[in-house]
Amino acid sequence: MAGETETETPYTRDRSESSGRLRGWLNDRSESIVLGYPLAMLALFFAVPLFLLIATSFYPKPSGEYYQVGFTLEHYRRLFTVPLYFRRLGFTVALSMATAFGCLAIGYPVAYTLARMDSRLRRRVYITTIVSTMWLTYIIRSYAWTVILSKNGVLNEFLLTIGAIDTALSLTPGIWALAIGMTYVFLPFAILTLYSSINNIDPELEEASKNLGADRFQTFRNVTVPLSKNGIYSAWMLVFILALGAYIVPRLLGKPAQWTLPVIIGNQSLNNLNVPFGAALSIAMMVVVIVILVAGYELLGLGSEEMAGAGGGTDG
Amino acid sequence: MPSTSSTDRAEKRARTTTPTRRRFLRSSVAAGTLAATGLAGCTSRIVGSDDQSPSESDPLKIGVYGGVFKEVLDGALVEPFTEDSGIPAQSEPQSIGDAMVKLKQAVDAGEAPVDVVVVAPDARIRGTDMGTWLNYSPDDISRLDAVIDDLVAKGDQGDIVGIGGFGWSLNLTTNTEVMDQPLTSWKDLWNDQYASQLAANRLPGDGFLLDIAAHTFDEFNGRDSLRTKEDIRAVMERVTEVNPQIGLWWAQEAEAQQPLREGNIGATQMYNDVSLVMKEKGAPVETRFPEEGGVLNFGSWTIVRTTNYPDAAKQFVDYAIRSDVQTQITEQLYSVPTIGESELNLSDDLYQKVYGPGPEAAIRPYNRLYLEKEQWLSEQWKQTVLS
Amino acid sequence: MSRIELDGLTKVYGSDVVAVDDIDLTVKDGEFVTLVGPSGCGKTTTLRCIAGFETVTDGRIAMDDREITAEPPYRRDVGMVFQSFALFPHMTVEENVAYGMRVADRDFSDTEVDDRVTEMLAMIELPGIEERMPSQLSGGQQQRVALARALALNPGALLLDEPLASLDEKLRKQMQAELSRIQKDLGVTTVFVTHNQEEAMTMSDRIVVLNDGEFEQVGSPDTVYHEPESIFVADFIGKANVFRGSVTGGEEGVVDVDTDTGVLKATADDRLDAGTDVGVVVRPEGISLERHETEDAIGDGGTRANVTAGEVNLVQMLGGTVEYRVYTDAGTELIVTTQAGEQRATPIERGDRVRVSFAAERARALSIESIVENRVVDVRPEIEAETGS
Amino acid sequence: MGDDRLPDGGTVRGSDRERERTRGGLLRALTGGTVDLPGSIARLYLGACLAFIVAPIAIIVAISVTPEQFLTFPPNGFSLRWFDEVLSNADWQLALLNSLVIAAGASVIAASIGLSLAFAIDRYDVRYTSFLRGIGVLPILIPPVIIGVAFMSYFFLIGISGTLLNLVVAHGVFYSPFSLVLISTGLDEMDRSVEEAAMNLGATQWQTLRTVTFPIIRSNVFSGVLFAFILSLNEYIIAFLVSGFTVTTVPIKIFSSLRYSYSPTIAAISVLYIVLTTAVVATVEYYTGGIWN
Repeated sequence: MAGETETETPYTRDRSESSGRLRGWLNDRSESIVLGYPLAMLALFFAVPLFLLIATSFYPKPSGEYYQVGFTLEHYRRLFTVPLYFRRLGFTVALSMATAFGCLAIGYPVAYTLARMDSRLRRRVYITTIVSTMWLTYIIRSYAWTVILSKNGVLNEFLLTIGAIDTALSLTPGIWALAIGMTYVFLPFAILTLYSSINNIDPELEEASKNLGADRFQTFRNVTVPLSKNGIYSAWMLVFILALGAYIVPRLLGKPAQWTLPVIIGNQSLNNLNVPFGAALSIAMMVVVIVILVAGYELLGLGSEEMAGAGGGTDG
Repeated sequence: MPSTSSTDRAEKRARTTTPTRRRFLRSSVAAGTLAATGLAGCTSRIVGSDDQSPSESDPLKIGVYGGVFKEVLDGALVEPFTEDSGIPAQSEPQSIGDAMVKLKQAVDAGEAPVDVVVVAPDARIRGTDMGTWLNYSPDDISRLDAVIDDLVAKGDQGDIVGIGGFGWSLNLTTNTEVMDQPLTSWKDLWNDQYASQLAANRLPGDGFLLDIAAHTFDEFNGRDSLRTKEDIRAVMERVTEVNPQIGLWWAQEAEAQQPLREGNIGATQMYNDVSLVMKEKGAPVETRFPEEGGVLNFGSWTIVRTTNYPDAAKQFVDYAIRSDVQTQITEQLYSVPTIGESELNLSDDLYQKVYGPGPEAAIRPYNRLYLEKEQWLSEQWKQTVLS
Repeated sequence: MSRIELDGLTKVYGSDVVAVDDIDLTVKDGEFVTLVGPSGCGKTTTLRCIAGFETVTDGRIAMDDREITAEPPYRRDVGMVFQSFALFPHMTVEENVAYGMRVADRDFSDTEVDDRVTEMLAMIELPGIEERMPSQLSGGQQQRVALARALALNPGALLLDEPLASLDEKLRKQMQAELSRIQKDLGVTTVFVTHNQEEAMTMSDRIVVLNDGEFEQVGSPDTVYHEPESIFVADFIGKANVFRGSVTGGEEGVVDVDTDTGVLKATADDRLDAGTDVGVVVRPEGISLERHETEDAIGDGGTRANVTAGEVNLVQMLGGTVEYRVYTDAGTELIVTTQAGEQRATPIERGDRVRVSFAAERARALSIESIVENRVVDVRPEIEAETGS
Repeated sequence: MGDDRLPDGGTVRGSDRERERTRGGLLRALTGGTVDLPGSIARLYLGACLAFIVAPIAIIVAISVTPEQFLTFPPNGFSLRWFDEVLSNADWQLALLNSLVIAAGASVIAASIGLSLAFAIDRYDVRYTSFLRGIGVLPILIPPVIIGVAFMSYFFLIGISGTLLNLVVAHGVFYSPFSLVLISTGLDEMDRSVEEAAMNLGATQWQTLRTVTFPIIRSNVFSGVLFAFILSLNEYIIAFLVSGFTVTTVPIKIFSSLRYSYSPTIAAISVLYIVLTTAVVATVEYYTGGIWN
């Protein structure tokens, strides 16, 4: 057999250095390009603006005027001394977390079912539907929910008809409308993220688990969920972050007491032209969020896995 | 013309604040970005070019509200202006209230994304303080005399900062399918029989609830009750009492219009012009000038300091106060005209609709208050009224 | 085919984790060499260094006379079969096998590619599965396709990274044979990594036993099995009974070792001084069992120097052999295997008293310094699991 | 199974899974491969979730055909005038075109940053991995309002303002963390030995990336592109701030008209978007043989 393969058609590799010059060049420099390009983009179009932002948060802002270059700790002092802002920050974080958990609770079963769906056509229809909701502007989606939740809305009419309530509930604007609206607009992000992740899990693993005597819930908890841990964290994090930045939905579906920090930041920056204070608020928010994300990362043990993975393929 | 010299200086300053360093940065970064994205945007206008006239490719840009507003202004003002003067002009729809940051930054950078913009009084005052607007001589506006006196905003030396373009009255508008009777008094906002049924603007400087309370209740003394923080606090205390009635705090008109139309709220503070348009389009709403007077404010045409076309811009402002233009805008938008009644050709009915009891009966808000004490006010407001 | 030379190969992870410590090895042209050792011994790292997936910390790697130490993986002429098979899940079998030809700098015509794929699938005896996706294949099929893929371009050497580890027992046996056949047919130089000593024994020309990044022993399967140079090797390759003790004396390559079981005579390669701690290693098949019906004298001298008594705990039929577990009176457990065909008058059964003996030639005394814990008998758990089922 | 059965540390992540795959295969054969997942409660829950997703769409479709000048539900008739308005009005067309061009450009930038950074973090023996990851995720942690102001100041400083390019870059950088996170997740979850297999078979790094890695993490990459695209399309505040006054996108146009109520054109645009999405997703699925499979 060996002789046969070596006679006429030599199925061997050509080891000569004939590769295209550009390709060779790219390969030689791939590391610096792959790392250099994103870093350059981020440095140029993010680090510098961020630095400006940080600097701005120390600029004085006289009443009625625009900010001036200078140095003051006034904005940070205000941030820490007026309880309003930290209260709002707390509310924003809590709302965003709740939204993220809500999206996981609703999104996981949906994503799971999609990933385990036998019919390709049905899966495509469902996914397309879910994706298409993302294309609706936040304004119109918020409006759709006011149609459903308002006093003369669809939900109230339904509840009144079946006699579940006597008088119409006033749901919007309000905390429930806000929670529902936030969950709604960010749910597709969770579903798609989770779907990609669950799809990578071999269904046979679950069957193996069941075969070993685990019931459906145990399988789910012990096999499926741990294996999609990365996906769960990613989905949670994406929704959490998106929810933190939400501006339109809280404005349209929440009461003033439920407006999130970005609404206040927007108000400070756009209406009061107090960009430095807006910047200070943003930086405070950023710090809190980073702490939460890092804590979550560590808590889920993703950090330690990362450490192990960093060694690459060692067997030592 | 001694009064124009300061203007000229300002213009010159604006045009020469483009040091080479920035040029360098500009070109290198732009080149890098272009290379990185492979996408070419339209080039920005670079200040420093010779003063020339607006062209088809670079028309005079007019910043206005969008939607119906822009449609009407295009038909009644911008297009006729171009026809009349031969100067190409184009309206740019903007959320003007939010745009001051942008304008300020642009002007500081020596650029003029728009040349003329219509702004509410608070923004006009703010822009004046920040040096956003072009100050120019009253002699440049031929029809100045027609404008109601206090609607011409002037600088320290008598030069012009802004000229009233049209006004709006903040009234009470009621969904008559929900409520038997339209609300007719600001006091109704304090009436607890309307628990959660009403709506109001959430921004102190847009809803003017402080002005309204100070003019409505006998214990206060109009604008004089809004001079000191202590007095303001007392008024605010009173304003806080509207909270049980307010089921919806809105920031932009449209946010209140839908719930009002659908009866999710019974009545709201609402602009007279917007309400009349709503009614005309079939919404079951009635608007009333409250007994105590609607809150009357005017939008001013202001010229952006860094404009390349100050002359064309002034011509445009002059055109905007022509009586036929004012009449048309009033007819179509139900806004309040800014030139004297004698100059206009309004039907009695229309006059009645837009003026109600007349400008003298209106509450003229203390606009400056909302700027001078804005931080304190916004914090107090969020902590008391909106809590 | 090619010769592989490792010269002082060293791989250090981070600053102080030494995975491979200064090893020298020459794999001859067409030779089948197996690297065997426990997890973390450095065998996979060695293989990955040869494939180019790890940057070598020190030393050099050469194929024939060409140094490839710094070559990227894609310029090395080695085919590799991965533990997970690493079939491209988004490609058909044909695309998988043809991949090397498709990405090669030189152009293969479609006919050439088709022919080669057909040829390779014939070689692995899975003709006609070109259009299947990897997910539609069984583990054994995937394994063979991975092999076909690795060999499609006639590499100078074949690297096998525990390719059989994920197969079930029966399939594994089958694939061992298959792999050996193909390797011999093609005469391809092969480096095989496994932690399964049995695989190493059955398939290799030479075995390299690694421990902690260093070579413990290199030699033919027979040498390594019968003449282990360390307790570790004895322990790792095959089953072994180990009696701990210390040397009390001896002569002519035979030493006396004082153990819990008494003084045992064992062969020793090196001169072991009196007092040295040693382990006496006896393979299970080196021990004889006799039913111990009477309490007659233990030890009849001569070759049967090493005798003790105990009770049979377990009897297992393992196809051709029978395995006994004997709990000796001295308190240790021994494994003893005998040929199944070795008929006795009355079979030895569980609970029987037996006499256990082995010749000094079958016992090797090895210095114990490398053994830390007192594992008297090490039964590889996997073997237990496999044979027990 | 004892410790010895664990994969040699040197083998790739996922090898465990691969091993399980074989076992599972046998088990699957034994059990007849039935998937008995959603019980009736699960099915009910799922139905409720889908209703939750679909209900608002139904409402929007309904209100898009209202003959009235306001958003009205239920609609008092049927009219396509608002579709006509969107499709025939040059301003809307321009806004729509701008939005799509910006979203396309931004998603390309976001994906390219996310992809290359995810690879750099994952692939190379880069120190400071978590630092890089942190840097990569940072942009999205700043509230849009304020990053918008920062971008605006910066663009004025470097002298590019009021162009589509501003928005493309701003959105591209701002939404790049989504690509990064999604692609990193994909890389974490994929069996890395296939890449080594490809290189072992003679593929250069670039070929490996193109023919093996990318196809495998395609749904992650595509999700990242899609997220950036959609978020950019919907984004108001950054766009508003960096657009100068001259570039109008759909959200800017909607916001600028808020004084005179929500026009049903918004609903019409939304429905057009839905149609467009369906078409795009269907086409992409058709030509790629399934993004989400």
